[in-house]
Amino acid sequence: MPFIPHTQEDVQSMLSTIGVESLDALFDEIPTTLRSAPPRLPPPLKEMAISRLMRERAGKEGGALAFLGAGAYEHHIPAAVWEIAGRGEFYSAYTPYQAEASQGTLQLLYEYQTMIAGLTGMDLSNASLYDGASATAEAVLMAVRCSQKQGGCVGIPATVNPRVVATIRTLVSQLGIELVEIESCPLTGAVDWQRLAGYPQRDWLALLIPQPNYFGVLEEVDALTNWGHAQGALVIGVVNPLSLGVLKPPGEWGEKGADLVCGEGQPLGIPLSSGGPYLGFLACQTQWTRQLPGRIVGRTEDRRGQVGFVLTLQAREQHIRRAKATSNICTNQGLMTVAATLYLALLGPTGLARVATACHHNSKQLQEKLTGIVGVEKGYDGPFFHEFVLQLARPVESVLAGLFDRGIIGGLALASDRLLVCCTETKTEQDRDRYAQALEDVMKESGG
Amino acid sequence: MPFIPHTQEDVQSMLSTIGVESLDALFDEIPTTLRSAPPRLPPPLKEMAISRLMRERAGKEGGALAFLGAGAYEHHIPAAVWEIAGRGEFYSAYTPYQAEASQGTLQLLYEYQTMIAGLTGMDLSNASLYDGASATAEAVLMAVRCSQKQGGCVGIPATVNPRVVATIRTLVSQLGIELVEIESCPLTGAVDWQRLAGYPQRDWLALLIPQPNYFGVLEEVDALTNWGHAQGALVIGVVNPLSLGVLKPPGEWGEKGADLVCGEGQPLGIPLSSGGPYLGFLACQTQWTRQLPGRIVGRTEDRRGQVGFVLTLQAREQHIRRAKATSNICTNQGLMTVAATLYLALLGPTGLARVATACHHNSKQLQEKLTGIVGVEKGYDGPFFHEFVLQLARPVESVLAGLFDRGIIGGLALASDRLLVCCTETKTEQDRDRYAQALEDVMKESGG
Amino acid sequence: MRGERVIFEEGQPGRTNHQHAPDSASLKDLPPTLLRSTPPPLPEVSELQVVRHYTRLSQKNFSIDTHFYPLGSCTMKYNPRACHVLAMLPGFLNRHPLEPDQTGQGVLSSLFELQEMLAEITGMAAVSLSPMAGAQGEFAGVAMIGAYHRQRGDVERVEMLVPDAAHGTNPATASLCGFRVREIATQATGDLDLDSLREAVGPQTAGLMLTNPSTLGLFEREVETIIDIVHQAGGLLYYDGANLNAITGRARPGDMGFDAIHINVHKTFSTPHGGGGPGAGPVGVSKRLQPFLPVPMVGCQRDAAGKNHFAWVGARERPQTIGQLSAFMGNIGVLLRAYVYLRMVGGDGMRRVADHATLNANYLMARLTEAGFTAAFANRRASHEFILTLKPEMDRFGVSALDFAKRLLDYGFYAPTIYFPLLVPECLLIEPTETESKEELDRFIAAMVAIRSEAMENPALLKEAPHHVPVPGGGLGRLDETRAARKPDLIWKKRD
Amino acid sequence: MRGERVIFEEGQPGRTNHQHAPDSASLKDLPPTLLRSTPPPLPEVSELQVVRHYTRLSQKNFSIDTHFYPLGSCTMKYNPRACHVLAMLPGFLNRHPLEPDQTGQGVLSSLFELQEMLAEITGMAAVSLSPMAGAQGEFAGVAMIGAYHRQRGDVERVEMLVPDAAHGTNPATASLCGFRVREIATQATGDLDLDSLREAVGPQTAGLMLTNPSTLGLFEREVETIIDIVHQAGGLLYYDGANLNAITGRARPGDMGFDAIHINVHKTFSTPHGGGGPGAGPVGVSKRLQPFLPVPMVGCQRDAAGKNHFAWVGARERPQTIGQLSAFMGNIGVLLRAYVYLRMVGGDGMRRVADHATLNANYLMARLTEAGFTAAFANRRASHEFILTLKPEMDRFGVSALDFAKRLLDYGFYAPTIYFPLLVPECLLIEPTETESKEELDRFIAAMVAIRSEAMENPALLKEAPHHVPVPGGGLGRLDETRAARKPDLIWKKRD
Ligand SMILES: Cc1ncc(COP(=O)(O)O)c(C=O)c1O
Ligand SMILES: Cc1ncc(COP(=O)(O)O)c(C=O)c1O
Repeated sequence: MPFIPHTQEDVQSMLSTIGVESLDALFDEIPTTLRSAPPRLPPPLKEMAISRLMRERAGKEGGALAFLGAGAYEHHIPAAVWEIAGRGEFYSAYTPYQAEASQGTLQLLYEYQTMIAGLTGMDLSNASLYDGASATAEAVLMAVRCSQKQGGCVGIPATVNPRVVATIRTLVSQLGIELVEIESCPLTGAVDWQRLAGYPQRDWLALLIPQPNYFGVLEEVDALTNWGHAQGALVIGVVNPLSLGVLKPPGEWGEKGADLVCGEGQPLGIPLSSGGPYLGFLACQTQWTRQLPGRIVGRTEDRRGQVGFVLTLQAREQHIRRAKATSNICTNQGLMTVAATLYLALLGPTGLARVATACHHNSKQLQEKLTGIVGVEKGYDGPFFHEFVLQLARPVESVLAGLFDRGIIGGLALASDRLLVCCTETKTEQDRDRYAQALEDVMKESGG
Repeated sequence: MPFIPHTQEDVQSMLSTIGVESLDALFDEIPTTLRSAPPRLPPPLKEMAISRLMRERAGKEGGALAFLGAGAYEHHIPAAVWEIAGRGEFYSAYTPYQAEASQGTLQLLYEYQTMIAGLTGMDLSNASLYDGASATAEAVLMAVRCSQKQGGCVGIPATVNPRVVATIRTLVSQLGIELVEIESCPLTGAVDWQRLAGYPQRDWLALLIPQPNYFGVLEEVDALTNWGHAQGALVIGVVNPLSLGVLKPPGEWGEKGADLVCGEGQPLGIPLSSGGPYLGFLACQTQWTRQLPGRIVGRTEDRRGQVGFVLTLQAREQHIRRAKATSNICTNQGLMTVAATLYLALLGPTGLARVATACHHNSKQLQEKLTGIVGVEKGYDGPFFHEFVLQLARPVESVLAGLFDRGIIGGLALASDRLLVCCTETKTEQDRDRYAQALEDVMKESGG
Repeated sequence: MRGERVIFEEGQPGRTNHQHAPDSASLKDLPPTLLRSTPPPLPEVSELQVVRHYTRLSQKNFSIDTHFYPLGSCTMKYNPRACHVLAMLPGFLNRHPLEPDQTGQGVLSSLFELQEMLAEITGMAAVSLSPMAGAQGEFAGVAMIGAYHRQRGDVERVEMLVPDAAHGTNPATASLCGFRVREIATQATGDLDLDSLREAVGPQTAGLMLTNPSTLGLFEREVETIIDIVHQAGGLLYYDGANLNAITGRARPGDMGFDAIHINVHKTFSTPHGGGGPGAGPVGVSKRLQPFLPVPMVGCQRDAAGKNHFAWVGARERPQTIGQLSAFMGNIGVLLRAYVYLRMVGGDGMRRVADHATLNANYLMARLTEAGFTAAFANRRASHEFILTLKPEMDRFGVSALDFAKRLLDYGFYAPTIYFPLLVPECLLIEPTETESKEELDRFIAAMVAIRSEAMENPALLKEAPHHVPVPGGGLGRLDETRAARKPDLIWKKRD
Repeated sequence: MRGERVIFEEGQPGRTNHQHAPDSASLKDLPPTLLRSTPPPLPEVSELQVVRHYTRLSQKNFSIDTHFYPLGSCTMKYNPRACHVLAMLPGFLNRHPLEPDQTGQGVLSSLFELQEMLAEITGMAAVSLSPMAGAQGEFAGVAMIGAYHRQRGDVERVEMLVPDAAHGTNPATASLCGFRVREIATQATGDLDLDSLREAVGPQTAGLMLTNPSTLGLFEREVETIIDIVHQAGGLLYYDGANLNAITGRARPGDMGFDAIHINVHKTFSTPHGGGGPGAGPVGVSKRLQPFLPVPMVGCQRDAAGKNHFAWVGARERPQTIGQLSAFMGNIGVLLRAYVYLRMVGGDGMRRVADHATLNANYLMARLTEAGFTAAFANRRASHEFILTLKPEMDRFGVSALDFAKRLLDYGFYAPTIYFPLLVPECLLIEPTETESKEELDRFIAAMVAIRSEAMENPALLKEAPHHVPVPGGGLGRLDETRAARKPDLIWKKRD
């Protein structure tokens, strides 16, 4: 039987040990009215047949040269990452409740926490949340708890990824937290901090600062952080961790640094996979430790003074604190932290900086090439990181369709005349030229 | 540096420990006339770039529905096989010289030996040779040693895979062993044992018996074995181990059973890979143990009576016996035995029998379908296993070309009018119909 | 044996895997105030050091692939390797979530079929796959219950009923959704206390979250009555599907009358737990909650030629949705594993799963009680798991459930869940799952019996356990959790 | 801790992984005399049991991925994971060897380039990739030398010269090729004894097989003279390339004047050793041996449009070939790994490999001699490996090289090669390779020093080693090899 080791003899002898006649009898406490037939599912397939089916389905996917970003990014993932992350001992273990028998996962998580804290410039990190968007929602909830205020609002710039904002809305709306949009400047594509002074006075609990923002544009994080702090708000940095190979860590933003930092860990060795599983991270400064949601691993010792690692500060969590927990999260994205940790260890400071620099370089080159085409203009002026907006003189949808016919997914349509384009280290000069050539052709063609 | 961990400081401090100035100085014993510049190779590629290149190259390969066998067979390989075989502890270990630190490999090899011995009906097996062909050559050499005769000849039926025969020729010819071809019957495609009586008297050292033979035909192994033994020859069974899920094990052939059994282990969980690495196996009866080439693992105990495994009977091998060793083999196909062992353990007796039966069934069905086409006849009459010969009324090369245009590799051309076709459990009814339809079309088209 | 160094201790300044000379690329054009002034403090190690370090670390885990793992409520069963390999095919891995649907028909068709299959198995009207774990499935379900009441203007329903035996995520979720949590007691029989329930329900009742079989490992015999009581009070019923492995193919929550359910695919559908995730928590609902399902979902349209076209369906098409729960579409890679599993197991196979999971649990319970252990509910049928209480052992030998658990590690078994559910003192919640063989169960029984003898003869052996956890570099003694919490040491710093 | 049961002990009659009802297929039409009467005696276990058993077994290995492995002559360096992953791409794995060349341009072009690159690195005129390991490469080389003489009618050349320090495969191969083996002595300096050589050569000399750097870890300083002597006597020169890692990018056997060479890609080119293989042993030759190279080889033709077409070239095109060495084309999957490795490392990188391999060896030798150990050739430069002789330790404390080796296992290091080469008493042949870090070497040195102190103070500790090999279920003591050979127990049988 698939995955069930029992022989007929086993079943018989076990039933007689239990003292029942049949397997049916094991379900005699289920009211007869509720008993059901086996579900009607497609006939079972052997591994050979399902393998063929899935290979066919996988074969159909993708294949186009995609210049898509908008929150999920294609990067080269060193082969060692998934060769190790796929090992059964990581893959098939549970959440490390029994510390002594789970030191592999626990020590790795401790190392992960250290890396994330180091990258973000924070004092500590939890051991993962579901994804970047839900982690940002958790950061908002956490900031509200930290602020210990009743009422008040959370500032969310219009430059935050709209998918993240939608997720925040779903997850915090049940608690009636007010989310206030902060406008961005149509020229730079960033928040204009100087205009913030003119904002109506409000009781700000927290301020989100995306870096880079949804349009790839770099925000003036120092000024924004100082402004947030001046309002008495907690500052939450929402960052792309890969960009932190070269960008200033949120812990050093402004005079006091961000208070919380969260974001999507997918760029760190996690495949695109049509949307998940990804990795949410959340780091903070020590004073907020006990408000942090999710697992946290700590270093400790055994009786003999040998170092070991355990899940700690569990009094924050649902299984202890129940209705008063910092979050309802239980299962998180453990295996994704394995991948991220391996990725960061393999790259190291130099490697990460080089990848980030190559992304920047390639996207800059691509932007220059594309904006040399008639009818293609820069969407914004500001400095950007590996993603930029184009303003097109032709309808975006038809341009994208024309590119698709040429094997290129040109980016994400933001509006009928605006396209968000991403270019990471994976795109060679040849790829960029191919895009430019195709766009030039399409712009001519779809012209009128 | 790629795969080299040394920092500049490391290098300096190590050089000064050694007491030299530079890396160059480490090579000062090489005569200056012999020193060379670094080789001129293509510029190094990053992992990202080589990954892309190899993916492109892999993407070009195969893709056609191939009905090829002739010594290498497509089977479904359960996912668990290579997930486990690829584990670093198996993959990156050496030959298990230090037994206590190599129990994983050693115990596995012991289990492998047990499985091969069980499948073939022999008393023991070695721990692998390079491939089926070279294993057969080793079996010939071994039989010659066992026979302890000077002169004499080895009988090789015309039904043995010609690639195997060519390999035997290369490997034993240096020693002047005479190989005598034994004819086959043009009707059955098998050796006609009754005609052997009429053979000129000869001093037979050994007789090879292929089962199934190169044409997929099943030989009358009992009669052949008895004939061989009557001539004083050692009988060497050359078998497809997968077929032994249902076919009589060589240990039970004739009255006394074969003396040695060898063959290609590729069908047991090893991918086709354009030709290798595969797995040669060689099993024998106890009396010949000390003539067996290659590694052998034995079970033993430590001081405290705990069971453990070691390489044993090493006095047969080149590192001890040097010029008088049973073979020059050193590195063998260790990791392939890991795959074969996993494959056999996953399938078990029932699974192996079912796969073999499915192969038989599918090939039978295909043969019936194809020989229903005008101009397509059976090549031979005898019973066969998962491979059969077709006699075509059109030139084989043009038929194959026509099939290829339709995405099908129809088999292997044996002669201008004969085609060897293989059909394993991987070919569904739909696949077989597709082949039949294509062949029908091609036969019509290429007709005259 | 010393433990494994942390990766930072393996590093050397200036060591890098980066293979070649830096490219000409630079950041010159970015404002320096936005850049890092010092490199990030990451390890500087070689590829071999990384591979060796993490391979060695991995060996320090117990896992399904290496050990029996009878962790109650967690359904630690075999994760078929085919599911992993097929979900990791490059075609699936490399597709960007925002690519047009036409490049994703393979993955979308699989997810669509998974939605349908899960609906059939649970008996619910529709399923959304987007929640990323059980707790998020709960969130979706409870948020939908809230949305339903709000939509009907039934705004007084601020209370969520939760049995005292419930998993912590249940009350935590209810809070997160803005509900007040009210606990319902459990009877000594293990069934819910209907009197408490009757007393608790009222116009303020938004719903009840029930786990069935419950976290006590018992099928709730009065489930129909419970559902009636709550429905009649105007509340809805949430089904915590963590224990679905006990009843697939035998009974369906939808048939029982539940309005919402989450499914832990990392339990019943055998996707790996990954040392803490990712899982996925699809949520199924009855008709009335259908409009509120979280997005995106997968839709299917048949064209004139009869060909199916699969597409993501979002808030635009489903205006009443509670919204999206993640930036993209949830844990698709995990869902693909569940899909492959389900296609291999099939409908009859899903019943076999429940049958043998239940058989294993009842067998273990029978043998262990025979051997002198005390089942918390000895007169009940175990579902796929059951509870032992070590209260007698505590009273007689002074050894706790924790001591037993730690000693089991020495014997090479992962420990059952301990101290959950909270109702039963010194409890072990034991879930063997259907993928373990009788021999393995017998070995576990033998270990339990041996430990019980040790408890009588030499309780210190248990109290100081573990002594020699059988992993490389093992021999770690019991770790001091109090110290960890008192002086948190949460990131590595250079020490001397 | 008991060891791991063998897989047969895990089985139960009737247990099967086979997932579904048997098909209607049958064997009815086959003659019953050709069929098995009883099922093959294979284990009857579940997929989980297989995965668990072999995962646990794997953990009982030391390997490069888990341990420092300074096994001399074996070049146990890091096997980059990218090589593995890329060689295992489904496109490569699923192609049948007899498919037309047009479906194999990806693999053929890679192999063609590999032939060219290996020729450039070794300085040989041409390379054939078909030998499946070093020993088979030797066979090919020596057989070509034989074919060369035969073709010239020089049939008296029946003797192959082999230094006494040579690896066992050298004399074994010479015998297999029908040559009489004549040993040549080594001087105390470690160089070959030229007088013995001069004495040995003559009209019966077919050739000399030389390893350079030799198995003593020394570059043969008189190599030019040696080559002259043999060539002048009409013999050819075979280069055993096992130690190529010591000189890549620094010197080339072809430039030295060798006629044939094999390359162990599982050493210098970092393909994994797989616990015993597969490797690959490409063979390179000078011009005069080129016609004899084993087939198949990969050829390249440029068409009118300048596009390359790659194709297998066999005996038909190369009538003087010594023939084929395997049924198909050798260990292609392994060769692809070598190709990927070479493309990542590049030409300068190949020099860096030799440089750092040599640096590590000389550093270890310097530190260990400083610490009181005796280098067999203290006044020579080590190549990528070097020899310690423990003769002094044997004499003073009664501990052998074997004892040292076994004790190193307790410290978590694989042991160096022991008792090879045969010339040096109580020898350890130590090869660290370039992929190990200075820290790791320092830890190894510390262990060696500690063991030496133990040898002085408590030699029994070494003689009974290992005591607690740090693997799960470790704690195995020294295994009795004599018993294993005396009463061979080579397959598992049910015992009671
Ligand atoms: C009964 C029960 N409910 C809910 C959950 C939460 O599921 P998840 O961990 O997937 O969020 C669990 C998981 O342990 C559980 O056992
Ligand atoms: C010096 C030397 N020559 C030849 C060989 C044989 O190579 P292989 O094991 O690949 O057959 C070896 C391998 O150990 C070796 O060290």
